[in-house]
Amino acid sequence: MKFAVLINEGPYQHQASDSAYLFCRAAIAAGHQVTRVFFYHDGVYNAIKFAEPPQDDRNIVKRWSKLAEEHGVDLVVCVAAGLRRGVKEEVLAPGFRISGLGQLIEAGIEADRLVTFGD
Amino acid sequence: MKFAVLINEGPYQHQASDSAYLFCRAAIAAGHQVTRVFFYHDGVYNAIKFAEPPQDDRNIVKRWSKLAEEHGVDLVVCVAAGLRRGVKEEVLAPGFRISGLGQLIEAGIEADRLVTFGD
Amino acid sequence: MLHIVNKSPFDRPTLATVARVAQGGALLLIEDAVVAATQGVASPLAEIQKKMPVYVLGPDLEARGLNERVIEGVTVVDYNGFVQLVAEHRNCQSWL
Amino acid sequence: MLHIVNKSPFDRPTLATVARVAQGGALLLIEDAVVAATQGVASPLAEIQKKMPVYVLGPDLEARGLNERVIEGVTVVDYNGFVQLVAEHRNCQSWL
Amino acid sequence: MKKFMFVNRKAPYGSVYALESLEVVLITAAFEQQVSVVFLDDGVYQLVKGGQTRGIEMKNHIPAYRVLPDYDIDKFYVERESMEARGLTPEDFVVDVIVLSAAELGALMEEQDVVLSF
Amino acid sequence: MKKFMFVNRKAPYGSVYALESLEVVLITAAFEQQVSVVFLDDGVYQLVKGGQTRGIEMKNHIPAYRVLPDYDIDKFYVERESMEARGLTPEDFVVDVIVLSAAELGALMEEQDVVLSF
Repeated sequence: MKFAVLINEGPYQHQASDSAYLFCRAAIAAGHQVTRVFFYHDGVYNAIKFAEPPQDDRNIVKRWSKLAEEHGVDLVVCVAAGLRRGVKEEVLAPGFRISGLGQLIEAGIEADRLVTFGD
Repeated sequence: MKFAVLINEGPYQHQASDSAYLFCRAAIAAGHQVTRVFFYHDGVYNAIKFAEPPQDDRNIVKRWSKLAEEHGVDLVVCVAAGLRRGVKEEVLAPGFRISGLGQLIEAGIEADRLVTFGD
Repeated sequence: MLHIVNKSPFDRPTLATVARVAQGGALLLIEDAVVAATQGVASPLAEIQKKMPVYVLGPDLEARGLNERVIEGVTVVDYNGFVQLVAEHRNCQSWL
Repeated sequence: MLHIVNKSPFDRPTLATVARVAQGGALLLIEDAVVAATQGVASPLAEIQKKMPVYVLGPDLEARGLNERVIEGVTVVDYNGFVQLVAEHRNCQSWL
Repeated sequence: MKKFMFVNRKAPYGSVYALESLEVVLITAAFEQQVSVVFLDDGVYQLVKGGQTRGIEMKNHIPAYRVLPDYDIDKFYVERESMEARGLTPEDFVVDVIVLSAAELGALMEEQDVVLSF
Repeated sequence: MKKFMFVNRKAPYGSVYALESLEVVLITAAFEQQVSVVFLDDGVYQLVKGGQTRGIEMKNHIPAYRVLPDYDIDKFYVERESMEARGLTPEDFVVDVIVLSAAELGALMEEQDVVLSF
């Protein structure tokens, strides 16, 4: 089955990005496909490459980059939400790309299920 | 009177930074001093220089920079919260500086009032 | 003590907590909390009004189109009034 | 429809809204919402259980030290079970 | 064609969800899907007319709902209980709304393919 | 010396406030102020012992409360009503707490110089 995911909150402040990541990993392990993760609202902050959490904590940004690299998940940062908040090409971690809200609607049309994670 | 302010949320997602800014401006206009604004939790995102909101919207980051420039308000971004979220020197807008949580406690000790804005 | 609340009583238990805990001083409603001071809304505000004066931030009421619905006994202030309330009280607590 | 709730019933009205609106399917409690499925907590969950099966995410219960307090009639699932629930239902709604 | 539903449960201005939800709905217009927009809980405050945002220095985005019918997005649903608990009536809103009971809204939600919640 | 009070009203892990509040309290220890830490509403869940965070891949920060008394931070207050509504007792917590009524907590709050809420 094809899953798409929407993330509405940044890393750490809320559990949304953690829950979404663990959901995606479990979906892939179960043989499903995660076609796209769309980052909206504060979710765009998940893409900031400068993040450097304490050694004994999870690195949320790197985890997403790795998922993109290993499983071809398309990580899309909303351009409008990103501009408003200063998340642009200059700060983007590997595996993320910036595009329009249309990519969210397209994901909703093409995937079998769209699951939202937020506050 | 000396005011210090704590901001716990990023720009746009929550009204916290807006309310805090309008409070600071009113305090300064009334002849008070705003000694320090401390940015904690997602509040650290208020310091990202790349922010580019739509032309017809307020520019929250620039507003803070201007307040620092014109009224000597000390804008302090928490180093630990910033590292976790990727808000480091590389992305810092003018007028902001990065320092430790001790600056928050110090502000609480030295100011007559500490007012918190958050979610 | 100045108690500052920024959340709608429909969305968070904050105002109910203030009604239970706060012993005196004053209450200021800002941001989404301003809806608590409007007509036809049942909230713990009436209970709080027995203990302390209640203020509401005008600019937040106006933004939400609710400025003509303010209930009796609540004083509308602007940001200048907000600053004055903080200065007048020995301490303050933002109920996040 | 799979209804997904992530907020504590003490902190948000979400679960009460689901009890009012949701007509069937299933409910999954994740993140802070897991507290609704623990003993001694009064919440709209009992009402929802009359309409649909209720699941709770085990890893979130364990993180909060609440896994031994789950009330009867609620099924604990892991992330794999979360994925299965989404796949089994024709559509889903995260009640943010 | 899929059925998209947008669910708004948060008050405007206190957070950005109301504004950024509207931006998604506007984009959806271009995809020619079946769209419905729902307001319940504090989301009903998103439709209240007469707001003046000058004092908080934000943009007033609520009148933008009025342009949506030009793009064939005209199904605005408001849950009755949420509206009444806030002392509001359909006359208070910037657009024409369809008032539904909680059960009717729940049934409508079941029919959707994609439900997005902000 | 000033009286600092930290007020915790949110559950742990669902958001970062519990962890980052603890980090502030730890720093405050170095400033030799009078510190009290309060838990009410869902904040009381921050003290529940026995949590295992491996399944959500986060760090379990709750045991760190146990080190605070070594830095003379040992006033942990829990509001009775919040605790009881959640089916919890003082035996469920990682540290020794002082249980207060809402009125007692309100009176204690009035005495403070700085109240920080997370």
